[in-house]
Amino acid sequence: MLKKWLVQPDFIVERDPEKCIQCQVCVRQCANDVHEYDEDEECVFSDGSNCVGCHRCATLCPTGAIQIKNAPLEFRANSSWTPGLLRDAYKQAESSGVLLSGMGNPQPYPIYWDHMLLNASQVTNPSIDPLREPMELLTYLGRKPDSVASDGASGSASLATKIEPQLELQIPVMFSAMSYGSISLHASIALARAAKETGTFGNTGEGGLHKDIAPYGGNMIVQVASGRFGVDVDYLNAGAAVEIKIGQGAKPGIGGHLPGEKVDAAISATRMIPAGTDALSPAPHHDIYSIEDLRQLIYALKEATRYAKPISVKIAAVHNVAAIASGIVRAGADIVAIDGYRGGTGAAPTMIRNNVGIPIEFALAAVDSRLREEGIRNQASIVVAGGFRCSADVVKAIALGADAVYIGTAALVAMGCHVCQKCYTGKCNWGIATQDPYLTKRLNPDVATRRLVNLLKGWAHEVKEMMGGMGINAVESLRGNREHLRGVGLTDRELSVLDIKAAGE
Amino acid sequence: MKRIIAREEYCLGCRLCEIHCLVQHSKSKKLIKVFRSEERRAIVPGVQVEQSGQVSFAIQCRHCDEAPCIEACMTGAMHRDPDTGAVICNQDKCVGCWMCIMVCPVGAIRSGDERHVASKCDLCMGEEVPVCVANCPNEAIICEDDDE
Amino acid sequence: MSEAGHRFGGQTIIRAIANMHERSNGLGGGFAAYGIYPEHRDQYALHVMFDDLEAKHATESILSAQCLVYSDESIPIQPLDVIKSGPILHRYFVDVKPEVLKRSYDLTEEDIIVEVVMHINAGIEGAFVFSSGKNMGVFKGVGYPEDIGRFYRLAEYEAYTWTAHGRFPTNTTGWWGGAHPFGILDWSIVHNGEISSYGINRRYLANFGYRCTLQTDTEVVAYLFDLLVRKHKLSFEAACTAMAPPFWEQIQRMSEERRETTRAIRTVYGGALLNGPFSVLVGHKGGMIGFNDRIKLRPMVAGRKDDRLYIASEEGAIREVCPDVERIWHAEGGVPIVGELTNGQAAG
Amino acid sequence: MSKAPYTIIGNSAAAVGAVAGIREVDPDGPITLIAKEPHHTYSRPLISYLLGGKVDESRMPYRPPDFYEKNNVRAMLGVEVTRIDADKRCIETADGTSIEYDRLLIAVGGTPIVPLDVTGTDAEGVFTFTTWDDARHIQRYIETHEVTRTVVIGGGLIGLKSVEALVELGITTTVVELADRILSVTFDQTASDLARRSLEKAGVGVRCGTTVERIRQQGGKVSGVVLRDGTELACSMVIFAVGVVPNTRIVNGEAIETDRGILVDDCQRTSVDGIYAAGDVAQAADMLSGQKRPIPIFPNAYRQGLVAGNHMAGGNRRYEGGLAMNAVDICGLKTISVGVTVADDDGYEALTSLDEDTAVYKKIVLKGDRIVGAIFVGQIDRAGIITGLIKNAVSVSGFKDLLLTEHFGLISLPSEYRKHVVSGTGIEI
Repeated sequence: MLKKWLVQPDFIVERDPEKCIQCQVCVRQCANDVHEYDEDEECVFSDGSNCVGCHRCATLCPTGAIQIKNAPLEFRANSSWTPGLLRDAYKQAESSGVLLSGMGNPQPYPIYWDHMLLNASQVTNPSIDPLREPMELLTYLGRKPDSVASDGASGSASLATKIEPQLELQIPVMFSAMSYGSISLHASIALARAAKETGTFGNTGEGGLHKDIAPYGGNMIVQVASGRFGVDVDYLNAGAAVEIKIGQGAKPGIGGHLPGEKVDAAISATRMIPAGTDALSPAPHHDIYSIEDLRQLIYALKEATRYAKPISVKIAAVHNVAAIASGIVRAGADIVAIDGYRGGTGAAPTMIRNNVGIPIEFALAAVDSRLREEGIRNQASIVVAGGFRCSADVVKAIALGADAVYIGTAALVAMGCHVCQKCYTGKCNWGIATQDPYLTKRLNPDVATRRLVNLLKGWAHEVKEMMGGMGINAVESLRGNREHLRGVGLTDRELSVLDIKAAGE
Repeated sequence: MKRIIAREEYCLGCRLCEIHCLVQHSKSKKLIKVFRSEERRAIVPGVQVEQSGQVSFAIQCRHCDEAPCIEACMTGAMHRDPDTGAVICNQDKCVGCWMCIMVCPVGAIRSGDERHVASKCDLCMGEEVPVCVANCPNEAIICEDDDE
Repeated sequence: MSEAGHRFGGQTIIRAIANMHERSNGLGGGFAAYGIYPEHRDQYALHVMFDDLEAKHATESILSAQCLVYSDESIPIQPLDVIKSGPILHRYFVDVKPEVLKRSYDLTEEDIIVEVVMHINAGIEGAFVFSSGKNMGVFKGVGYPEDIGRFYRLAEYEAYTWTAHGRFPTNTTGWWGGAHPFGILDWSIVHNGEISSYGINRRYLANFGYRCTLQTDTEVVAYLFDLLVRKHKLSFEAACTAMAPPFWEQIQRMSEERRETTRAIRTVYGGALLNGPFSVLVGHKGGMIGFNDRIKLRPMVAGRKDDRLYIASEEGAIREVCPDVERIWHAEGGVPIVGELTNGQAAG
Repeated sequence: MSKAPYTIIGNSAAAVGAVAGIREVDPDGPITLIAKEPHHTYSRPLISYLLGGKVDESRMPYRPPDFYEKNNVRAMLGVEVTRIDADKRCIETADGTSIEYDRLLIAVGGTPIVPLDVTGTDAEGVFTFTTWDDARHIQRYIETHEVTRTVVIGGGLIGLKSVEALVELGITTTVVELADRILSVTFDQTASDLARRSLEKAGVGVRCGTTVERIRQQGGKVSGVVLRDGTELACSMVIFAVGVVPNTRIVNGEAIETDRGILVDDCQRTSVDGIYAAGDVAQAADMLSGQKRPIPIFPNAYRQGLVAGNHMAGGNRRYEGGLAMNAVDICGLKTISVGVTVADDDGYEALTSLDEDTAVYKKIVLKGDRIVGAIFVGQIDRAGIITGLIKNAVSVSGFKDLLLTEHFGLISLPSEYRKHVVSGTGIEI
């Protein structure tokens, strides 16, 4: 039997000898030992077989001498046995293990955002210039009553009606749950700071609340997941809201696993687990085997936080999502967070990531419509996650019925992530998905914070421009306003699930 | 005056600062050209990255308020620029006696092999910010102006 | 309107609206008049338009099932050659059957009337109830408003509140039912402009069982008033705050109590916010309210003389019928102009 | 008869340092500076480069031409001070004028030694080598007498720098050193062997462990020397470079306490009120031993001058003590030596590394966990870090074994010391 490793490299590294000055920046930056300096030859050599395509070397190369290319080695064309499947089979034949991947589902399923187009005003009502007129993105997340009792006389509603605690967002975009542990402390700090600076919220994920992030608690949603890592009453009260994580779009029905070698002193302290032990989040919450158990947990958390903080419940977008969401709202959740199958992760079994769940567009449309049919849409806010790439996606999601969106990958990309999907190796060359001190220091929180803030500000400007174009100057008039969406290239069935008209209608 | 501050907690050890410093102090200031030419050997970067294991940082002249190199310089080549307050070595005056190297506690002054004169950071006079600061990909070298 | 409740003939409003002829294109005109059926003041006056007798029969069977029909007649008209052949126009004076009321626990008499109207409008092909209030009536059709006024012989009616509208349709083609005012119970809505939040307003109302069948903004505004004022018991001011709220930064600058209440209204009624340019004239048995979108993208002028309150798109329309008007002012964005019967009802 | 609050005798490193020191405290109080030499302040160490033709006279000035007026200094150049009258607080010059002073700094430097037991030193072509004029005279003599062979007596710093200059001029030179090795004061055997090799490679003859007994003359001019061991070396010029002694002559017979030099405290004050001394003439404390001894090197001179001037004007600088150190380039061989370079008694420990082929030699001398001295030959970059460790008496116990490694640097130092340096605050020297 052939001993040789059957998997051929994904990439080749091309070095332009005309440009290379042998400065070895690439050598120093690659954690995968792709580049090597040969003292005798006084020359840098590259071996693409370890290259993950993260572009760290190419980005830092002062002369642009490096190009990373897909390995041209081609298999005989076969629509069934694609190169990816062949490689997976070879790998598995070597290792017998479960195939792992990072980030979100990369498969070529349709992206429905790209099949929805936005509206704009012409003649019959004026578009609004956000640079001249107020344009309001302020969003409140949380349970709202159906009506406010009015004392009639003064013409102002008396506060007989007590509005439950709300999260106030300056921009309807939040950072989705990314735990300290799955990403570096620098990355976590940058997210928290950026959230504070832009008036939105970050999310601890199941990583607990590190002492350096505690100061930003007012802009953090603290998560309670099946492992209960880092959870105590102080933790619950340190955040602005509490999120119960039931599922995650990248791996619905699957738990989490942070390998022991990543659990250093700081992480063990933050997660409240022994250093060096694997952090295993069970697939289910072992105190939630049905909806009424969820209700108990929701109210337990409300009690623990003196009813002062909204409780969110996050689920993966699965087939029956609308009914599940309705149950969650009726169980007392103030926010329902739905994570589509394109949502990212630090590590997931490839088969799960690529084959489980449904598109967030459908999940959102179904949930919003369902809650409205049941007349309980006011009782909870809908936050959607999973593959939001740009401000237009955000506008479309809000028009479809979302109160706000979570971005994960987009935020990481803002910090430098090149979506190489190797998060699970812990060798992130960009210092994001790693705990290796040599790599983590590559992410300067000051720089990362600035980049995140810039991204959100840029998106906010674009959202305002698009709203202005529709003649809308307050985000609540966009929310659920499907009149401003038209479908292109969609079947009648898809249109009816999304409950939008086709372009031209 | 301008002060360059190294933040070792963010230094990548990529040494881009050294490369750009070298280019900045070359005649052509063209990166590839400089590295291809012999000129390269004649230039001693004013910034140098020190690395040991996972710790690294870029260090260049501190432009000390009380600069021992100026006191030790017998030719007057090493002087404080009256406008910027930077400690500058006038290489036309320097005869390479190495007194400055002997007394610099930072080890920021170096003796060129090609040219027999002391080389050190000149804060990239004329530039908005020193090139090592401008080109640090991680802001591990920052420039602070401490005149209040 | 006359806040004192003095009723006056339809000639005045016809002259006023004729003055603004240029604002409409002949594809829709209409009027609402309050206090015109004193002899039927306790019955709901349903004005219905039928495409054919079949629809009429279907409608009457529903009516007789749910209501006591005291009397019915075809609405008197004056045929004009400028008014092209329209639907059968008929009116019924009805009341909800006591047993029906008993059968449907929590529903009020008005809820049932609304249900009946919704049922007919949504359920019966070719039948449309365009007026359903007590002691008031909506009169509308395809044509210029002044012609519609003569067609319905409004000079012969006397009301303490008159509203009128000339249409220039953009969303739906001009048809009789689509003309303004839009009426539900004693609400009558006259509206100019286009509401860019229509999509969400419609879905918001759906949460509370309102089915918008006309695709018109006017319908949405009418239902919102019905929901906020009749069902949620909000004051007109509060209702207008919900529909055209101040900006958050203005709210920030308010006194604490006002800030909290305004924030509460805006937070809770986000789906009721009417975005985009509009001017709305709402008629109801107690008076009338005029208000603008919050950034005042549409014109609205008001004037007063003695007990009379005038609200129009153009000052000229007011001066036409009241040359010596005492006070003239422009409505502020989002701030309602409220006219109320001083003693709550028509005089005499 | 004029009166100046500040009076300085001398015009070299210490004097210039003093001007700077005074100006730190007193921006414009008039200063009188009196110097025997007629030149604008110049750099004495440069004379060897001048002689060797590496620099021309235009590069001699140590400070810009406007230095005196910018600092409101009245410079009396070419004026010799003959006497100091401490009681009257005035000084007398050769031409009889007397100048009152309020504060006086004596910075007259040292005088070259010419051993008395050598005969024939009166011959033409015998020189010492400490001043600009010395350099000029030697230059002229070489030109006029077509000198091709010289003997330099003294293998110390000045000696070797003059040798280097003569080599530059293509003159065959032999250096004669009484001690068993050249640079015996600052170098250990290994270092001076490397230096010797470098000299010999340049064609210089080196004779150690012996000295000149007699200078032969022909027609009153140097024709050769006879060494103690009898060997004769033909030459037409002899340079005495056996060292300098503090020039205390000026205070002889005064109340001012002297030892080998004028004794001063850590404010550079002499035993007499109002009179200060700095530079090669002074005998100040040694940083390491604490003992007072003359350390006639440039940086110390400037520093002492700075302290003296500052204190004369009412400042409160203190002299932290001198540290013997030298940087010298011997025919292209870079060398630096600091502090104690020979671990003679067992209280010391020496770390060394030597590469014969590349002539790279490093030596660190420790006392306990502190560095007290070092030698660098061939590779000198970053030697100052060691100097800093000596001056700041930093314990090296934590990183002792890194001291000699190739990549030794700040990074090898304790992080608090490193941060102190790197963070930009600079460090007190």
